[in-house]
Amino acid sequence: MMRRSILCLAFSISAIAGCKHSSSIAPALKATAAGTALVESSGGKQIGGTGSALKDPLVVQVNDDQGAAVAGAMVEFRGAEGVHFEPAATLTDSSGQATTSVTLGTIAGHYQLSATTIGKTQQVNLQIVEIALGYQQQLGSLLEEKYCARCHDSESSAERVSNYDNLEVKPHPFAEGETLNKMSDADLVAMIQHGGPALSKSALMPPYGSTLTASEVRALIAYIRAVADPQYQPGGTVYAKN
Amino acid sequence: MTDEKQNAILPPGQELNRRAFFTKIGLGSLGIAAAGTLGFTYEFLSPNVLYEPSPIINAGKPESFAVDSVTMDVNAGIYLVRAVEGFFALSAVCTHLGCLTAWNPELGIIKCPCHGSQFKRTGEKIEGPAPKPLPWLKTWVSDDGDLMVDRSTDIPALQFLRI
Amino acid sequence: MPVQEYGIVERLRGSRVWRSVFRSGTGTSTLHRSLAVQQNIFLHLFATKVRKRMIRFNVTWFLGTLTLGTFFILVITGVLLMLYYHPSVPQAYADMKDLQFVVSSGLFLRNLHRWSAQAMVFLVFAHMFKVFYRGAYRTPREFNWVIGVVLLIITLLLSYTGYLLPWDQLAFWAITVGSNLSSTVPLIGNKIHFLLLGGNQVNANALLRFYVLHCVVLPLAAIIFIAVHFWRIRKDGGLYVQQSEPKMKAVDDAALATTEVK
Amino acid sequence: MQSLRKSISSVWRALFGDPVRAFGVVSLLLLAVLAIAPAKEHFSEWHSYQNRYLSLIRDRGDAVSLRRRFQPGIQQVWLPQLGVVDRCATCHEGLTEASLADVHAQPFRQHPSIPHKLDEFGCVICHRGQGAATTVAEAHQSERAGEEPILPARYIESGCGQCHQNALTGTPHLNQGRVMLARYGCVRCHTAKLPDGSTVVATDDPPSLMHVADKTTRAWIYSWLKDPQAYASTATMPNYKLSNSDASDISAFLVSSSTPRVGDTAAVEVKFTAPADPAVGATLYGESFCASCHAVQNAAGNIVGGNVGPELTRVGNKAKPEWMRAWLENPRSYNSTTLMPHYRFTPQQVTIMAGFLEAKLDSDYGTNVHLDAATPQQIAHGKKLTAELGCAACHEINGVKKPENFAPDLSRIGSKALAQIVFLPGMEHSLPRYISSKIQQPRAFGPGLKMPQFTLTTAQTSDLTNALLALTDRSHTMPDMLRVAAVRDTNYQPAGHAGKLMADLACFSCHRINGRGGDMAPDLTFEGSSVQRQWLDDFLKNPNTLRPSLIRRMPRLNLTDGDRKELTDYMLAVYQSPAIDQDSEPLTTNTPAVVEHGRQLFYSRYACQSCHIVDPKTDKGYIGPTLTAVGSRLTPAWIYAWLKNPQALRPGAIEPNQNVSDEDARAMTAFLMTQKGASKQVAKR
Amino acid sequence: MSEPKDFIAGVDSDQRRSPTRVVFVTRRTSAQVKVTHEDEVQTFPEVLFRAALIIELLAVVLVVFSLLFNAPLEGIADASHTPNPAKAPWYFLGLQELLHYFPPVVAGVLVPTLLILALVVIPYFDVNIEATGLFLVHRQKRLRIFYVAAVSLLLFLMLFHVYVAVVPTVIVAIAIVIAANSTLESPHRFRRYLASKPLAYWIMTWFLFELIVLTAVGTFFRGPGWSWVLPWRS
Repeated sequence: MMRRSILCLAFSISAIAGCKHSSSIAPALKATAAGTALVESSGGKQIGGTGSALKDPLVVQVNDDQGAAVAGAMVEFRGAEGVHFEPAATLTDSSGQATTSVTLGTIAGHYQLSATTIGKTQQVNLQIVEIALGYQQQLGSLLEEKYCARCHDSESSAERVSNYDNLEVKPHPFAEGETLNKMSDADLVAMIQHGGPALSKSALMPPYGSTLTASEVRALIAYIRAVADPQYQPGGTVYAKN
Repeated sequence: MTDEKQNAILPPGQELNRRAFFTKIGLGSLGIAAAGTLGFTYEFLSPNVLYEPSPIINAGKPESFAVDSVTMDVNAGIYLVRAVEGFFALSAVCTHLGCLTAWNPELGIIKCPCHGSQFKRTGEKIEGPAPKPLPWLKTWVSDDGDLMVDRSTDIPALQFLRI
Repeated sequence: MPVQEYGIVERLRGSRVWRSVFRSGTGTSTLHRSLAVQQNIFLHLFATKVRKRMIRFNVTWFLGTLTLGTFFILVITGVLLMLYYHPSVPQAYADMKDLQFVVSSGLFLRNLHRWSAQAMVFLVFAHMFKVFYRGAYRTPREFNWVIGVVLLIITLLLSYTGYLLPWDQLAFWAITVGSNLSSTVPLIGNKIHFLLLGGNQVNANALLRFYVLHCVVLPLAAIIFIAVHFWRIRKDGGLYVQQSEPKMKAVDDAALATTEVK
Repeated sequence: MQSLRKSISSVWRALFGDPVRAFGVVSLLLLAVLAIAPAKEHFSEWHSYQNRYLSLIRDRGDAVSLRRRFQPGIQQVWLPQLGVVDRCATCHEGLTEASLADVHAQPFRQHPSIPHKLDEFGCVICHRGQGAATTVAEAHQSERAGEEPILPARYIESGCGQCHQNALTGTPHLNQGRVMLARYGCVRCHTAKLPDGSTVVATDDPPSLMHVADKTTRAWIYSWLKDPQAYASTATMPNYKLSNSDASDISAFLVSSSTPRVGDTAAVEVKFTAPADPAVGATLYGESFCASCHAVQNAAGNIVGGNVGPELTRVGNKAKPEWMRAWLENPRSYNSTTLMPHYRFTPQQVTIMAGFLEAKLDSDYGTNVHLDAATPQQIAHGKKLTAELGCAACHEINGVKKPENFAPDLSRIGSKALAQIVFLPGMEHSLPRYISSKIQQPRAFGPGLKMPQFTLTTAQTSDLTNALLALTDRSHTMPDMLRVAAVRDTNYQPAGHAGKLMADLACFSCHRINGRGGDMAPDLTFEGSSVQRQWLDDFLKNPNTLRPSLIRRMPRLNLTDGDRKELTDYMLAVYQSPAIDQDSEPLTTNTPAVVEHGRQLFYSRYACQSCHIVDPKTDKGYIGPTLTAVGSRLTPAWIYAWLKNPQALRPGAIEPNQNVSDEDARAMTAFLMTQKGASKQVAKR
Repeated sequence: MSEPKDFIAGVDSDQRRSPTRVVFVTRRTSAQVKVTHEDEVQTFPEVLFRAALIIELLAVVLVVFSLLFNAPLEGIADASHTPNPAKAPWYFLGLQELLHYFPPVVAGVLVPTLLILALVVIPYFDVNIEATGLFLVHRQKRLRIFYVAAVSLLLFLMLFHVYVAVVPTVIVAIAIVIAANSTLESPHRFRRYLASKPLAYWIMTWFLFELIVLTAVGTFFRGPGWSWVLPWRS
């Protein structure tokens, strides 16, 4: 009984506290140098499923005053709510870069991660954002990749060439929060299901109402909302003006 | 009375009052405990969860029922009737003593095998000891387009579900 | 107010119906009190009077009474638990979970049953040793001692059969290990094992058999033997009272003798 | 001692000296403790969660509707067919409340939208844990025999995989994991039975080693055995962490056991010498679209190309020139089941290609390998090792039998009881952790273990773990009606000479026909209804690009006219869709007005130019196939049917179904049929 | 209580400790019996009241215990996986401990059967009905028998490596030796006490000690594979 209630207590505390990792620094790890600036090298703004490891590692670089890379500086990574780093603390390599692989927490949404290095004079922080997608949003992301990205994503990849440049009326990238956040869910549904003309927009946007199911459309919208930058705030929706 | 004195364990004199008091406390709290235990037992005996099929039945697609047909779901104990006016669901449990009635397609009536009650397919009693007509059950169409019946909710008769 | 209540109670007790049920009533006279014991089917197992020395705590430590108390608790909680128990695989285990998680006070009753069972086994042993060290097993109480041994075995069997009922790992393997012992009995061991489990391994049959043993056969046996045990206490001259000084036998014997000659 | 006895007896006297007082005291005490039991019930964990939920919703805007839908007491989902009792919603009260999606305080957040109804499916089928429990510790973290703790969120797709044996759009990790399970050779050593009684079939194509000495040298085998990924980073062969002498012995055995196959190399010998210009080889490599299947590491270090065939970055280090020639000449002479098509290269092309490939050398690779001539003891030891390590589970090897039940059965690995697992010290006691650790560091679990080291990323390991976790007892024992069966490849075999040709050309490596084959290229099941004879013939002769946005393309197979005719005839005759009647609609004879109407519709109403090109001067869309010559390519009936409903003809087509009216479809068909394509040149980007 | 000089009760030694309805009176006196009343109380309410009280007290203790400690419940029975260690209920752990040393037919059948038989025959087999101290008569002879018995028992236990059973045996043996070297006139109360104990007492005490030690060992000190563990180190 006693033990059980302690267990419950411990669990609820850990659940509430969200596993604040006591940054398990190997005792052998010791900084041999210190920089003054911390810049993101790659791996930020990634999108992954909740609780899954991000595809690319997070790489940050420690620089000195002159902007030259500093090797052997200690970088610690932190993140709220169940984010896991492997390793959570590391030394920069010869090119001044510290690399860690990130596993996102189990709640969908934006994750603020921070990298910290002890600078020469003070602690230097760097904020990085990653986005975790829930089930519905992941489904939306798959649909986006299949049906939408060829026009709405201006970047070409090895697997998919972008059609963006060829369109007379430029589609809005899904991350374009300034525009898309202003559109209500109902507008987006109308747009996806009935094509551009439904909102007096370009007919180049075809209707997907007979191709996608209603739940797929909802999933797409959930994805659009998840990746919006600036972040989408539900509730205060303003109907888009032409 | 004489025994009191004889009883060496009990000290004599004014202790008697205090003893009566303690006796009352003892018997009183035992009484309360007994009453509480009864309540306790009542709580214990009423299950908090039931292992019974859900009262809500998914009867499948409305299209699968022919117009002007009566379909009996034996497991659920209901009739699904598609009349010209629309759908309705009827409890198949006789209002007399709870026997499961049967649809007689030749005569177009519902008959109870136990005591001979007969009902129209709208649930109205034709004859027999049944005190009430068969109740109409709440029906609706789910998001997935399935016909749903809630066996636990009666509705007034002649409320057809139009699809 | 209390006076009035008292009056009601008194009137009730004086009523014909009450008196038809409780013949004697509980007056404060010796006669009434004797009748109260004599005329009650359960209490008539006891003598109407006992020696005063006997009821001192040190004499028995009330171990027998306590054992009976655990038995009462076990019967009550056991009957209640039976209402939520299906002796089938794997439902039995699911029922344990239900008792633990969804039945109001189910966990409490199960705890009470389980711990009372353990307490009963312990108390039976303690009672036995106490009786032995007091020398209370000697003539003319030999047979009551034997009944006590039978009750010890019944208690152990009750506890053991009950052990399987939750159908958890603890139960399953304890019973597997325990029942395999019986098959080591020369010649008839395998037959005993087979009959006990209703098969060659601990499975649904075994669970049902243990359930019947635990809930019907053994409790009935226990009740009968407990009744005999109590009856014999009276018939063997009441509780045995040890002399504080072994050398003062004559005095005591005389006293006892005269007490009993009636 | 004495004082203790005294104090005990004084306490005793105080309580029991007067039995009546004792009676009062004890009865009160009994009442008190008996009252605690129901009180304890009232302060149970789930009660407090429900109270917290009520106070959480009290201040919200939609408090009234939330309060109305709130159900007090224990909430239970009972699935008798699966033997599941699920009471999670007792504490997780807000699971179906959309407005609680942003609530971070668990257990009150809304469950993400999924295709299943929560009150029909419950939680534990996907999330595991103990549904019967109503306390957090028991429900989430029980580890008793047969009980499992909650699955970490990243393995949740394994729950879908218990019923859904087919690939779902919403489960990319599970799908990927299942592909890997078949592709990385897991099921060559392990058995993984599926609920429908079939077993997971390996889809990798480990080469036969019966004639390996023809193909490569002992030194290369040695280097490969030591570290396959050093040769090709995409190699799926795992690392067996062999010692130098073991690798040497195995390589010696493999070479010595190899029988010659490429005996007629002399016949392949031709007079042509490879042209000095490597660009010629590169062009041929490009035109043959080798990159659709084979990858090469480019200067930037990126792997470019398909993963059907082996990576060719260092193929010059591996393949002997004469073997390479013979292989290019006809791969089936060495390996009759290879996925590689039999290109009809001319001898000169073979020389150019072989020269080009043999030049793909890494001069640093294997330089420090110095192997002494093998002794018979070494060869014998190599043979023993080969048998012990289970090499023959994947590769055909002369003199070594394919082992049976070489590794533990994985059919129900997803339900392995924690009590049966031996965890490493310090390891988290959970099944996913055990499985993923086993995949990542199999040798850490014991010195004698044979499982090799695979080179998998964390994400890949996680996907594979997902696929394995889906192989549960429940998936095997649930009623069939609850299962969604997998779509399995049929064993369709085209008949006749055309069938032989199609096998030789390995069409099924990329195309799917009648439920069999790869998914890299279009499904050809109804190709006969779709295309015109002349176009098909031309296409086989010189496969030009239909979809500019695609990287992978149809290779030119250098077919003879006869072979082409054979194939064309066969496809037009056999691969017909019953839904398309070429004669029903007189679609070919149309007035110019109708054509013009079709053009209008095409450009304005349906805005097809956003994805398709009809007039290369004005149109730019290149998501769909170029339509400049569509009138010579497709049949009008097909175009019409396609416009009406693309997904009906090709499930999963990305062109949206625009609900085109019959009239509009007819007009656009008429318009499209006028696009005969003056030039066959395709607009290139 | 009362003066014993008035009569001599010729009660059979068998019945000395038990109340009897027969009084034997010597010829030297008249057949007059002076009745000495011992204090008696009514069963109702005195005994029943106390019984009710003590049962109530027991209920209180058990209820509190049940509120504080939950009954154990492991995972569902799984015939394919034996937990390690698989333990019987605690009251059988002494037997299970014995099973560790002796073949099943000995520890599982012979020992319990003999135990039950021994318990049953105790009242009938009590040769020393006087219940006088074991060594108060024939001291030398009995001591010799005791030594032989003790040494052979210890050897037997050692032979089967039942060292846990040796400890209580030795303790009881020491107590018996002390008893043998004490008389009812010994200065120490404890020695007087030991000296007065009959054979049955010693056998039962040995049994009790063994029971406690074996059960405790089986319950607390046995871990996976029935190997030694320390309960506080888990």
